[in-house]
Amino acid sequence: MSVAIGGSILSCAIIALGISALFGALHAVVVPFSFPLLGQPHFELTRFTGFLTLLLGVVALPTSIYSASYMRRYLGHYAIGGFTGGYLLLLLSMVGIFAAADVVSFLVAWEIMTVASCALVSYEWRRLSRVRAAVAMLVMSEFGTLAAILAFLLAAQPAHSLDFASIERHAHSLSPQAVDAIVALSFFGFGVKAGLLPFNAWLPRAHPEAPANLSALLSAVILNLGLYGILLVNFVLVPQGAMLFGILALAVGSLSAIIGILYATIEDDLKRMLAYSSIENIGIVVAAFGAGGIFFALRRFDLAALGFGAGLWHMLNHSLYKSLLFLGAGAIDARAGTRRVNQLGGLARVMPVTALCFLIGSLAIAAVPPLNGFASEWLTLETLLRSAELGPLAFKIGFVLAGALLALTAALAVTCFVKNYAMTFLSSPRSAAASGVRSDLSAAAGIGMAFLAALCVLAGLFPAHVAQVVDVALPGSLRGQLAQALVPPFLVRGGGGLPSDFLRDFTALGAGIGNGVIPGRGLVLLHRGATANPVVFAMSSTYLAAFSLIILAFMAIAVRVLVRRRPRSAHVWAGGIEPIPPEFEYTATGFSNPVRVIFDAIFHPRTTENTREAIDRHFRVAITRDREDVFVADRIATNPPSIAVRFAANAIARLHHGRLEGYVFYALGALVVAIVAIAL
Amino acid sequence: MTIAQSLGLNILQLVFVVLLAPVFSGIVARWRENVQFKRGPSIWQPYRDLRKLLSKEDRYSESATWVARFAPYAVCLSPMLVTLLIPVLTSFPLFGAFAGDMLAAGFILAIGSFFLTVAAVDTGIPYGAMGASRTRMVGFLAEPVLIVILFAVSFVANSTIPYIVQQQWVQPPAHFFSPAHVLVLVAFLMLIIAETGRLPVDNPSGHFELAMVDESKVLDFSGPSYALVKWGSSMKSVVLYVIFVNVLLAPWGLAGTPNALALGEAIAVVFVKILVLLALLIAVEASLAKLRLFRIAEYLGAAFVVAVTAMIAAVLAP
Amino acid sequence: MSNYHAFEPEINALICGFFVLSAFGMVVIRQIGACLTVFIVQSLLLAASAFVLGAEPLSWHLIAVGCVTLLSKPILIPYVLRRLVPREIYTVREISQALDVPTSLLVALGLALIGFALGTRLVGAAPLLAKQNVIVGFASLLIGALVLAVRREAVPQMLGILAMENAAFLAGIAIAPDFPLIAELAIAFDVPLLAFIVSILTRAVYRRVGSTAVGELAALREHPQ
Amino acid sequence: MILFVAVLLPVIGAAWCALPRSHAAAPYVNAAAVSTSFLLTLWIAAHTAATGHVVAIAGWVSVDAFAAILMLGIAAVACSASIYSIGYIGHLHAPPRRVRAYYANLALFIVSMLAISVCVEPGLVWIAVELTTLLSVLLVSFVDTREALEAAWKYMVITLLGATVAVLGVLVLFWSQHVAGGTSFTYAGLAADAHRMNPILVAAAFALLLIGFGAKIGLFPMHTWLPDAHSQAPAPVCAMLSGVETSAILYVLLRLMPLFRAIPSVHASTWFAIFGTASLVAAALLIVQTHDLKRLFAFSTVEHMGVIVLGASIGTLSGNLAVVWQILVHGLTKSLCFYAAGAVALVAGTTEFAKVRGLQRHAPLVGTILLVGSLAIAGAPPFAVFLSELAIALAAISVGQVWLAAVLLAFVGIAFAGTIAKVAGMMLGRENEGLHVHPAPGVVRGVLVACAIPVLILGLWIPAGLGNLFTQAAAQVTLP
Repeated sequence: MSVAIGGSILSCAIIALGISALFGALHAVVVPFSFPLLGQPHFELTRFTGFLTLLLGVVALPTSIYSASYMRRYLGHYAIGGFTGGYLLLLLSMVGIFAAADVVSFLVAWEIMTVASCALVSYEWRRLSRVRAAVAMLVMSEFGTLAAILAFLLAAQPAHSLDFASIERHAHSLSPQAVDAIVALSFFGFGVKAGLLPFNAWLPRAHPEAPANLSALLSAVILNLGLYGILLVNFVLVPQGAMLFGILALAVGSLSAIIGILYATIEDDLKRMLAYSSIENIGIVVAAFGAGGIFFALRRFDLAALGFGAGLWHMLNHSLYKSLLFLGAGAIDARAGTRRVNQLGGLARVMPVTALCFLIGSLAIAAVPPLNGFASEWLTLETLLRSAELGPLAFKIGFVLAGALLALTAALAVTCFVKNYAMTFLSSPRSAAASGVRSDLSAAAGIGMAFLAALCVLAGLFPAHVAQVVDVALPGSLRGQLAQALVPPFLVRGGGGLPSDFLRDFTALGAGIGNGVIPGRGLVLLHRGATANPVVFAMSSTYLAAFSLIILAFMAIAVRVLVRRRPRSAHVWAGGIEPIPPEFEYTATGFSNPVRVIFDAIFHPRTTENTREAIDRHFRVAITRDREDVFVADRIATNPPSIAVRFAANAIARLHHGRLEGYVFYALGALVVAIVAIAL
Repeated sequence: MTIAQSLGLNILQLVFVVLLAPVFSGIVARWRENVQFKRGPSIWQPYRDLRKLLSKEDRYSESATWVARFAPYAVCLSPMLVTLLIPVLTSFPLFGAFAGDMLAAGFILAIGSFFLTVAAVDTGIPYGAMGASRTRMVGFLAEPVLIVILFAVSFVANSTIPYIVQQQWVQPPAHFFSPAHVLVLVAFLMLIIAETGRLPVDNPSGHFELAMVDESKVLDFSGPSYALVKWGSSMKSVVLYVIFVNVLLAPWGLAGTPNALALGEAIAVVFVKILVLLALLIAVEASLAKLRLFRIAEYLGAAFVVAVTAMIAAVLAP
Repeated sequence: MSNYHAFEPEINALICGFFVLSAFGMVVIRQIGACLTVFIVQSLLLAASAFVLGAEPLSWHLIAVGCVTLLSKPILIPYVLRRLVPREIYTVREISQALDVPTSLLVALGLALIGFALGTRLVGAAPLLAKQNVIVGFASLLIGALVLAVRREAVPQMLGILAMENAAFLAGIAIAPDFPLIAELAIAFDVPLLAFIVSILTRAVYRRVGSTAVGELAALREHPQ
Repeated sequence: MILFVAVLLPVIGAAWCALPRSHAAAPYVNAAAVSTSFLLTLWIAAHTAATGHVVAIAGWVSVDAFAAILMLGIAAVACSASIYSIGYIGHLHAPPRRVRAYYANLALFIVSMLAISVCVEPGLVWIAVELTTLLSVLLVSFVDTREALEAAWKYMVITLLGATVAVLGVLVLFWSQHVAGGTSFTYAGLAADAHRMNPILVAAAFALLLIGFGAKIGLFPMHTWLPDAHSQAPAPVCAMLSGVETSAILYVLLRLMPLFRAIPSVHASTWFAIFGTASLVAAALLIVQTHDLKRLFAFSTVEHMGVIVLGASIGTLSGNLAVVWQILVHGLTKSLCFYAAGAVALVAGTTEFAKVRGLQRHAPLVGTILLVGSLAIAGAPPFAVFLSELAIALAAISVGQVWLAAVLLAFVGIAFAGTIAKVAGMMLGRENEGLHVHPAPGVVRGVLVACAIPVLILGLWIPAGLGNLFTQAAAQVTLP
């Protein structure tokens, strides 16, 4: 299929590009034409953007492969060629965004990306809901872009140039107010694309409506673009706004995380749940950036590296597992024809590959060690714990509250994915749609998902190596700081300059195991402290995994030895009813009900009561209560302005009543006003 | 100290926890009956139960997948992993000490929880899913309390490595009575009560399915699987007790050098410390009634407030 | 000659007085035919003012403007209107008004005051022979605009536009007596073209709608929810 | 001489229509004449770029850089409109007499607009402006429905009201120069004499011209006729009205800006900012709620005029550069939009949003071009309008008017939202039942594609000569 072949080739090229940039092999490219009025476009991949490009390629490759199976469902209904074109354009434009080295090329690539992604979201254009979602996405993105444009222009003012390099050079002469405005505008502007509160109402609408392979890209990469924009302005171009940025990011990030996961937990639609969960993960990333920003502003660069590193790392992990989960959800959708968890169930037996991959994704996203989500989420929380080293009380309390929110988020994420994995794949089918599923998607889909699942596992098992890659990617002065602060060079010959007594202690603890065999600095993530507490925090999921394997093997042997009788299977007992009917099963809605009850104040649902009456409308037969959860971002940020605009529009439209005398009066009035005000 | 010594001691720790976990469950069960002026079962009863269960056959529901079979192992795995990280007997770090800190321990405990709750749904009975849902509710409400406690600890000890916290936390010993310390202890105690499914959060000896939290998940487990689940949950309790007594409450009496005498002494001291803690728990349990399901949120909310207060006290401490 | 010198401003002032009166007349008169007559009178007044101003000192520009005006407005325009606009229109007894007459008169008075104020200020700023023309021109321009607003009938609206044009020219002959002739000629050519086009349009409206009450046409509008 | 040829060449088309039985060939004759005129305009523009100006009669008729750009825009749109008319008017099955009248009128209308660009004497310019109205009224009412007549009438009344106010403005301007002793009544001459003129007189002239021409430009609150006329006229006429006529009048105001700005007490920039903002805000809001595609594009014209006026209020060289650029690209883009809207009308029989759905199915080309045009006009990159608006915002910020830039971006955003939401709904979705769809004529489709190309290219690349013209033009309307 064209999508798969074209996409795979392009993704491989992107991966190659990303790797060569990440390791410093690429230089500036100036395109030989100029934008009218606005200067020469530059393209350049730095290590930082190379990392993001690599990530894009790594996600796009399996997604493209997967498409070979997935896109079959559209054959004969929609033009595959159109999808291919949009898909390739989308990938290219994203590379363009990363590579852009001036405002205009950035914006042009950005907008191509936006339009292409919206076009692809509305790929099934006969469904009006898709079109609406795409339009909502486009419109909100546009407003975000406009805010970002304003931020860029403000930032470019002292430089008199739209070139990133010169903006960066002249940023120090910005006034404090301008810096504050730039931070706020770029944060909320790019925050729209990144899916941050309060302007992310489009996200849970658009992501589920897209074809699954696109949803994967949307959540796994396009949200990263928003984050890239935020970092670009607030960290690379105008670093002196770090304090405000940090505070904003910490607050908004942790709130986004908790709100995202709350809605994800109660959501019934599998893909929409994943979309909400993307809000959550991006929130965690941004909270980590926020911590980094505050540390940066307080000139604690080692800790800032931890914060930004944790953020980038979580971004990487999120891209991997979220694309995996979306692909899985797409496979379910393609096979069962529904994405509603309440109607699924028991798919693990008929879709084993999808089930396994989805489980790995769920474990990863729920931050269960030793998978990849754990490492970055752990590091994020550890970074927040480093507020111990901050002076002012307000910061400490802020960090604690953010930490508490993130902890709640992490725990709710476990709940959410327990529910979704279990209710989708386990137990028995809850509807005809689910029981009609016979097989997995074809091999290409399996390969795509397995690729990502393998990456999730590998990235989880070797966190110290991933940390070193992330370290290379850190922008600006932070490069090198993360590895310095986090991965002591245990495996480097001669201990890489670690104090000898420290090294001696840790050699006994196995930190040096693998010396000479395993490349890199070490296998343990370890933040060193002062003499009184030589280690502030430490973790090694490599070791944890090794311990787990040994313990599990030991247990398996022990049980084998101790237990004589072989296991047997039997019917489930349910008060004597056999077989157990679908309506006896606990529903997904029921599973997440505690969340719904406890956080009712946040969901603030609209409930409508319908009374069914019989016999001359005298006897109530039944009361049904419909509950509609309006996303909180809709309630607070999207609806009020749109209502206000509509109101104003209607008020102005009333001026257009069609009667000429009125129109003449307007003109006459304007004339009188102009005469009186200008000439008299 | 050599790698072999360090590894050996670590395994010893593991053996200590694995083997003694059931006896603590037995002691709790007996003491709970005792305070109600009943005789209660033998403290060795859990071992007998385990033996009986291990000799029975394993039965799974027809709909169950490999997850249901794997879950009991996962339930045992998490506390065992945590055991490797924490100071059970020695005050110096062992082989596994830096494979994870207290925060990581929280995540590690989620392995068992994740698989057990998933498996509860996998069995196909409605009670399983119900119990899973409720367990997760307690789980996610407890998590913020844990992290705030870690913040408080971190503000004082500036580390989350249990071995280092243990050395820094109550230093000098007069700090035992500092408000931060006391409040952290209270919050952590409330957390242990919630996490180990004791009154007022859950009634471990209840038999009414609709009111169960923890037990209804495992209704459909049988034989060796059930044995592993039981064992695993008692190990989890012990791990939490150990963290409480060895790291937070009274970080004294552990072996300072790797010799047999010191270790023996440490075993005894730790055993006694846990017994004291159990007595405390029984006292709490005996004086409270079970909360309604959604009141648990209020209980853990209270724990959260205590933890936050502890954290503020820690920040304000001179 | 010297006699004329003394009379000239007086005569011009009288013409201007009648001019503004005719402008008011356009606002209040209810018959289309009478409107046309008032317009013709107004155009004649404009021409007269041009002749008076052009006589001393002798300005061929102004004489020419007067002649062109005399030719196009009182003669050509009525001719075009009579030829192209259906005769039935003139039989309409009363024109429907958007505002009732007393109110329109009050509004016209207000506009006239603003026009007077502007004219006076401008005249005060730059020395000028025929101050009255400027003042009256501005006032009549605004009143002419009011005619457009209050009249809902095609022909009177067109006459309103032409009245505005007259007003502009009344001021123009005073402030720009040597305005390039080619421009003035072209402007004079514009006016019959205007009348021609408007008449065609009026006829089309009459044919399609059945009346020339253009004020009743209000189908094109926004629909606020 | 070449100027006269270029401007008057379309008259051939009109003359041809005067012949009996000429209706069959009239479209082609007209298209050929206008195209030739366009080619000549290209030559004129190239010559101007090289030498700075082309003079026919000094002080009356000549072309400099800004005029060349305007002329280029007018001729380009006129050319495409003439060709488009072949397909569009041919499809309406009008009686031969009306067809002849249409082409005659169209040709004269084009001449009058070209005249605006080549005249430099404000009196002549005013005549040309008046003629554009008079010659386009009957084009607006071409379809001869009740609504079209209503639109034409409103258009005529309000713009003639404006023109009459403007003539007084021109006269006062002349007076003020005359009093100050200046003799050269041209754009350049006025600017040169500015410092000697009486501020009060200039202020009065400014007020009269702003309102008078503002009515024709479609500035709020004189814009009320614009959606009516632009929704009822045939698509090629709409393209010319919206695309170049409005901005041609605006050009006149911009040429006078050096004069007005030279006198601080006039506060010309402030008033431009006020009227620009008001138009932008009102139009953006109206776009959100409108129910008809052509009305939407008409409001979009009001919005863009607002943006240009707002941009002109900045007054710096870079601001004016952006404004000049915006004038040209708006013309090209907006005409494309109206061609697409006309194609929709041909294909679906209506342009109401509620009645048209799922165009993508029946007329993918029309649907796609419509979407491209809408994106382009709404200001999405990589189309040219985006860059010019960005440049205006940049210029505003560079003189410290951050709020102006913020308002600009915010309401451009609202307009974008309204446009895209409505157009996407029209293009996508399941098609309406009972919608009879006809294929669009080949000429129409050809013009759509051909017009989409420059819209895209100009967003990415600008020929050196054109760039040169822009710089010169901006300098001409900027105070030194």
